[in-house]
Amino acid sequence: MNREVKIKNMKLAALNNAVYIFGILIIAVFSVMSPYFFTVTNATSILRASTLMLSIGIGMTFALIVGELDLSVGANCRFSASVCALLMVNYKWNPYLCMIMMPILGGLVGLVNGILVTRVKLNAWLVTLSMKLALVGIVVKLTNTVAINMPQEVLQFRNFKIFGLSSFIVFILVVMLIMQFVLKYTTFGRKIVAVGSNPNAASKLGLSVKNYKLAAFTISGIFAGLGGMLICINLGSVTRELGDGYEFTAVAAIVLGGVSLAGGEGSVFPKAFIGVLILTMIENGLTMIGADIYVFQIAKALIIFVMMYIDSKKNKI
Amino acid sequence: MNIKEYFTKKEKAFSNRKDKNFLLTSVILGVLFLVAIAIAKPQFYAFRNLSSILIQSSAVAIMAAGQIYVMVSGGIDLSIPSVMMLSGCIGAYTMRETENIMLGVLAIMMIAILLGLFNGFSVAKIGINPFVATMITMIFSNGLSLRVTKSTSIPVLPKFTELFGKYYGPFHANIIMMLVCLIILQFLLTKTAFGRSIYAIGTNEKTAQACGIKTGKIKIQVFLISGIMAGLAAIALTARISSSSLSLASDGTSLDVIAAAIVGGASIKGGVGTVLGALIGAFIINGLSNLLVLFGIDYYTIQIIKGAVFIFITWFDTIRANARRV
Amino acid sequence: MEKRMYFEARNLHKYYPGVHALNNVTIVADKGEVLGIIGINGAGKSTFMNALAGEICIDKGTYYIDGKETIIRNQNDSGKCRIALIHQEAVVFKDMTVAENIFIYNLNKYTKAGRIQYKRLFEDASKYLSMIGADIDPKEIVKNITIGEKQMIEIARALVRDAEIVLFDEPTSSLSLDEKENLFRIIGELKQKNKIVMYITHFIDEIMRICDRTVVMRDGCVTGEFLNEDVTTKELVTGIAGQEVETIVNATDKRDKEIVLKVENLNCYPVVRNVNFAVKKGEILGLWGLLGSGRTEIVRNILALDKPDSGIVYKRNNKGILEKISGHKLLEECAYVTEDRHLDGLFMQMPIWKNISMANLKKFEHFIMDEQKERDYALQMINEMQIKASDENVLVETLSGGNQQKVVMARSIGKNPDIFFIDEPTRGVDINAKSFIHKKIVELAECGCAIVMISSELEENLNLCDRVLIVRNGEIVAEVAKKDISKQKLMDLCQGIREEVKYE
Amino acid sequence: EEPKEVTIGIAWPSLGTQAWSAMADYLRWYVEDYNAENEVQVKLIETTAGDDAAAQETQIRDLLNQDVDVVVSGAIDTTAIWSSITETHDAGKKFISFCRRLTPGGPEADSTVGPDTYDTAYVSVDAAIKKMIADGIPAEEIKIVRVQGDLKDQNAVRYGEGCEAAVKDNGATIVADIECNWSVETLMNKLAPTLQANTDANMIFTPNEDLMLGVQSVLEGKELWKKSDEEGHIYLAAAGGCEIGLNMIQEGYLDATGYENLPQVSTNTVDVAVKLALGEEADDFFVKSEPITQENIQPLLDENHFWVYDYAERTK
Ligand SMILES: Nc1ncnc2c1ncn2[C@@H]1O[C@H](COP(=O)(O)OP(=O)(O)OP(=O)(O)O)[C@@H](O)[C@H]1O
Ligand SMILES: Nc1ncnc2c1ncn2[C@@H]1O[C@H](COP(=O)(O)OP(=O)(O)OP(=O)(O)O)[C@@H](O)[C@H]1O
Ligand SMILES: [Mg+2]
Ligand SMILES: [Mg+2]
Repeated sequence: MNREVKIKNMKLAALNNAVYIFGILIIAVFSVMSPYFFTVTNATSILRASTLMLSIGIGMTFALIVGELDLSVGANCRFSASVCALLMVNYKWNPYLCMIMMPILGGLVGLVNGILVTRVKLNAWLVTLSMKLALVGIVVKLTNTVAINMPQEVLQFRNFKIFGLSSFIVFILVVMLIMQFVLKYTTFGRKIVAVGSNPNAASKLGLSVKNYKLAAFTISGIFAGLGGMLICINLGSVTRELGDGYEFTAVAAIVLGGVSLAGGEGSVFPKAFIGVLILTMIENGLTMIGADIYVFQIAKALIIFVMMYIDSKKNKI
Repeated sequence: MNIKEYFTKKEKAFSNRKDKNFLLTSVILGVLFLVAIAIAKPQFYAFRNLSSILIQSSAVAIMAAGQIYVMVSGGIDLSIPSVMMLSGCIGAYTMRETENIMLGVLAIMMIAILLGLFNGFSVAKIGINPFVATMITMIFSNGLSLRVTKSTSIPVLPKFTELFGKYYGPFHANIIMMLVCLIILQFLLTKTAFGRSIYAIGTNEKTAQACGIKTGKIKIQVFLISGIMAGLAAIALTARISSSSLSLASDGTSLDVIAAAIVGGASIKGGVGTVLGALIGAFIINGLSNLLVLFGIDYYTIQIIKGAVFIFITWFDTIRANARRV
Repeated sequence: MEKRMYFEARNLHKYYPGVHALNNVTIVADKGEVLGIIGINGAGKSTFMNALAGEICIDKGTYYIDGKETIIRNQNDSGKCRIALIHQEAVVFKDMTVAENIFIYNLNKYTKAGRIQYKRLFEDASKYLSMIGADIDPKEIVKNITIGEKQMIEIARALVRDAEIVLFDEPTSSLSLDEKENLFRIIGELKQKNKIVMYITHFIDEIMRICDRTVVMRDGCVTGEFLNEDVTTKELVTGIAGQEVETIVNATDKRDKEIVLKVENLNCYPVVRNVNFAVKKGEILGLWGLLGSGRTEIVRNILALDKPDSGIVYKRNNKGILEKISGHKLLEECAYVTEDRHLDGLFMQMPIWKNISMANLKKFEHFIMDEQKERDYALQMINEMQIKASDENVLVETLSGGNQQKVVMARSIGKNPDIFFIDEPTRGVDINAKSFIHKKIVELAECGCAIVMISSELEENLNLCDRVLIVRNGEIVAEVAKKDISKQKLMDLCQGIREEVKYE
Repeated sequence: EEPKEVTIGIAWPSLGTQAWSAMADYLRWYVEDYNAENEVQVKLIETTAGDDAAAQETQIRDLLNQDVDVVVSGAIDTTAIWSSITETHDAGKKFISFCRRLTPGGPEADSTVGPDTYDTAYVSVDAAIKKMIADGIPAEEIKIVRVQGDLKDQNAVRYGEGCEAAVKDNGATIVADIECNWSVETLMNKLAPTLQANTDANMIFTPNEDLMLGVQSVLEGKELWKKSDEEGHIYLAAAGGCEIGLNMIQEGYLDATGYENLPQVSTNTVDVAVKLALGEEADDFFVKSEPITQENIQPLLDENHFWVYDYAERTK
């Protein structure tokens, strides 16, 4: 009988680490299929490709942990980046100031979302969906959909390297660790987890559920704006389609990594990070082996499905 | 502050008065709004215009009805528009190859049902979160439609259009299809044990299970229904625009389907919502766009206004809920 | 002027739609006193405590603490008055560690340079936990601990806050015997330390044992107050129930009846091990064991609510032959009362009538749902069960704890099943209703229904069961026939003091 | 004689890109000028469908309800539009297909006006390949990474086809395809691995110039962002002729782009519409594209050939 218990525990342990196992599997498969996959250059380019989604994912993790969903992040990213870029390019504001303003503006949008959800007590999906509509509308009106090119001050961050990585990649990785610290080691972070874990209990104990939710929305907005900033550096311009559909991809990525949609459970590092990384790797690997563009999405869907299938097994044991 | 005064005020606070007042205000506001339109833009009420709004709402309303089922059961189906697109494309493809309408319709419904079942199994049997499960289906269907159509558009047979995309008397076939679907679905949801079970699952799945309700089976059925609705919407749409292509479902469509359901009173958390609400939601969305176009407002401004109006409507809904709750 | 007590709540009023939940309630208590509060379901006991804890705000009335008029409008006010409430359902955060749960208010104090010092936190948590005699690892995630342990967290939380007034809302309803003893010891210590303890319960013996004074409530009013020295159990019962309460005993003898349900080799490691038993027609079979012994899991595995690793279940079919049956099918045909009404017992956001008909939808479906019939049936049950609600449209979430339990029972009884699984049938139910529920159970058995009952109340097992199976660590270790059932025997067996009598 | 009035109803697919909003603006400006100079007065009614074919179908019906003389539509789905054409004709009105060649086999538009995206891509890629051959790279060693805009978008698909035709005609090869949904981030994320896997690729084609920004970012990361005359230059061809592309050509990075004279599309549309409304015959009208390269750009700049600068000036 003890043997059965042991086997069961082993299975559970394996399934609890399914993401990592799956990640290694993906690396192995793609490495076999393409000699260029398992190289330092490619690792760098995967990291670089994941920066925007990582930033949005960090913010989204806070929203999910507190038990809400922010569907405006993609539009918010485009909005904050566009507005600040306009100020920078057309109105000649200080580029550094404008860069810093991007996350701030994003945070403001998040704050509005949060106020509508917590104070006016509206459904978060609808609020953030409406916000998405409105923000895209505003951006199109403001920019006339012309791409805005960044000045040299912004671009220099791309060429400035730390440990062989562009500075903005290092920056987001450091920010990621800081946010994980906030979540794990500060009173604020723990109370966010508490609110998401059991909002009823939180309000019974006198934690201000509203305020922590508001904070989570604001953080989610800030990181959407930060994503805009990173893409400005990475890309050197703000173009149309920026952030389009990123809300869903980001949710998929971090849920893949193990952040719970029900709230309370999750971490920025490693969970959200791993999720984003795996999704980026799938895309990178498929591109590298030259997957037919017509089957690209089908393959992606199947890979995610297999992964969620394995993941679901752990709840059944 | 005098504590006693503070509390005596509250003593009188409870009653249903607020609810009644609220209903009255919203009805008056609504009527005023409609009258204002009648004065400013009488064209809005032209029969052709109203019928055109109805036609445009029909596909969204049909899909939103499916979405309502999923949402009442506590899930979400992001894949409805993509399934609609895929089944439409495969249907048109079949029709082109076989020259047979029945086979085409069959293909559409088969694909829609298959994908609905797939969603259902992923959620109910495998236990994948509905958000992610349907997203997988969404990506998959988008990819497969691309593969099938090779990004061209495929015309459907003229007879198909005649059957499902023409006027019967003053009513467009789409409108008739929408009304039939909605009546049946509304009936199923509110008047039968099956419908009651769906509400039960959305309110508390574990309790429903302990009550002996077959939650797994019902969830599969719910996703099946949303799949079928996607298929029916595909028939309505492909017949109306007489072809199938990747442009059947735009980003806007998926938002509209979810927004119609929520504006109509459903909640992501499950347990509330009616098919009728979805219909009204679809009308509001399309009627609003139509009205704003009549005023000559451009597309992107309409998007901004739309966002604001959605928020306003749910806000009204919240006030009502609060009024009920004292 | 007479000497003021340390704590006074005078003339409290609280209105809910259709209910005057607190009607001119005056309750006072002095330091070093354990005050019992007792009364039928829906009397307003929890409302009173929630008001003190600041979770709800009363509509009228005044509090005096230490002679000073005080306002309590929210949890902060309440915290400042050093009032702590131990809830009926433990209020904890399932994704966080035990230590974090205990110090959730005081995390700041453990923060140095913005960083929580977990080491110090865990050390202090162990200190408090050992103070109340709870053996819990402070690093454990709360998801993984038992209900009793969760309650310990709440008590520790009250200690951390150094509360002067400690409120307990039906704390023993999900505690094991040891845990109960431990709780009484803690209450004794609190009393020693000159704190005020207020204690809600439906168990008269607990009141008699630990309280100094008892307040009886009914329909929002205080209807009586006794000094425990001067009162007998019987007087108290009549005071609460308004009449004498009969003790229901299952007297009929139903041996040699046919087997209707048979479980073979049920395993779900590690909580259920090799379970074999059979239930006969018209029999009330008790499952008795310590808390966490796996009784609930056995039933859940039989009904396939959890996935068993192995095991076969047989049920008697129409032709009278035992036939293999799947858990899902069985669940449809039988009735099941779960132990945790919040988790899986009720549809909180639905009205009473929908809750009551939910297990039984087919019965009310004649092509369409017959809503009138459903409502009529619900009203009938509301009357019979004395559910305190103005009508059948009341949302279940606004009912008091005991009344919610009655709704759960009403639903299952209405299904009129052949086989009935009941997990803690009378948890949180007042003495009147308890007697009624017992009567119903016996009636069902007399009608030929096979009943599998899990109850942590000894009396219930003694009075109702035809046979008791003893569960220890997920295994059935002994079987006690009706004639052998005694308090001592059950106690000893479940703790493994007596020798095991293997069931064959 | 009374001045006549012509009502043109326009069903835009969406105005979410610079090209489309520019065409819309030029059309409106031209109508103003036109009304000032001519007796016939043109009135515009516009709708936008947000890339939703079904919405477009309803909007065209709405336009007909408002009694327009001519329907101008940039079809979202070039087959779905058939039913709208039939309906337009049934109502006795005229139909102009704007910027889209319709799928053959159904009812035909009375006129089609637009740039030819196939041609745009063709001339650009052709110019770039010719330059490579002139630089001494044999045709069979020319390996091209082709970026596809959005495979759901007919015009985008035709860019791809134009590119392919030019490649074939010159004897070069396409080694990899990237679909990016017009999203620069997606392009970036896919281009890096593609280049890694195809180290011999020496030319990249993007169907618009915004996407070149993503190419720039990726190439800079690999230290391959070189001017044409530098060692290790990867040849680049684009389509559009907007500011970004023109700048890149002047700086010497971009080798060729196909210039689309969009204002001409707009002005011709109005002319054709008026003709049709007055009962005259009108032919199809395609604005031919021309290749812009580092050699020929300067004189064109001098003679103010490019509309983007004019447009920027007017929308300031
Ligand atoms: N939020 C609410 N809305 C409406 N009515 C409520 C609400 N909360 C409690 N009530 C009503 O107030 C009355 C008192 O409830 P309370 O919970 O205090 O009873 P109780 O004495 O604790 O009963 P029990 O022994 O069953 O726990 C009940 O009739 C209940 O239905
Ligand atoms: N999902 C689970 N995974 C692992 N262990 C579990 C799980 N659920 C319960 N347990 C453990 O299994 C044991 C049996 O719990 P169970 O609730 O069945 O006890 P019980 O005898 O029914 O007690 P109660 O009186 O609380 O109902 C406990 O130790 C519990 O902690
Ligand atoms: Mg209570
Ligand atoms: Mg139990």
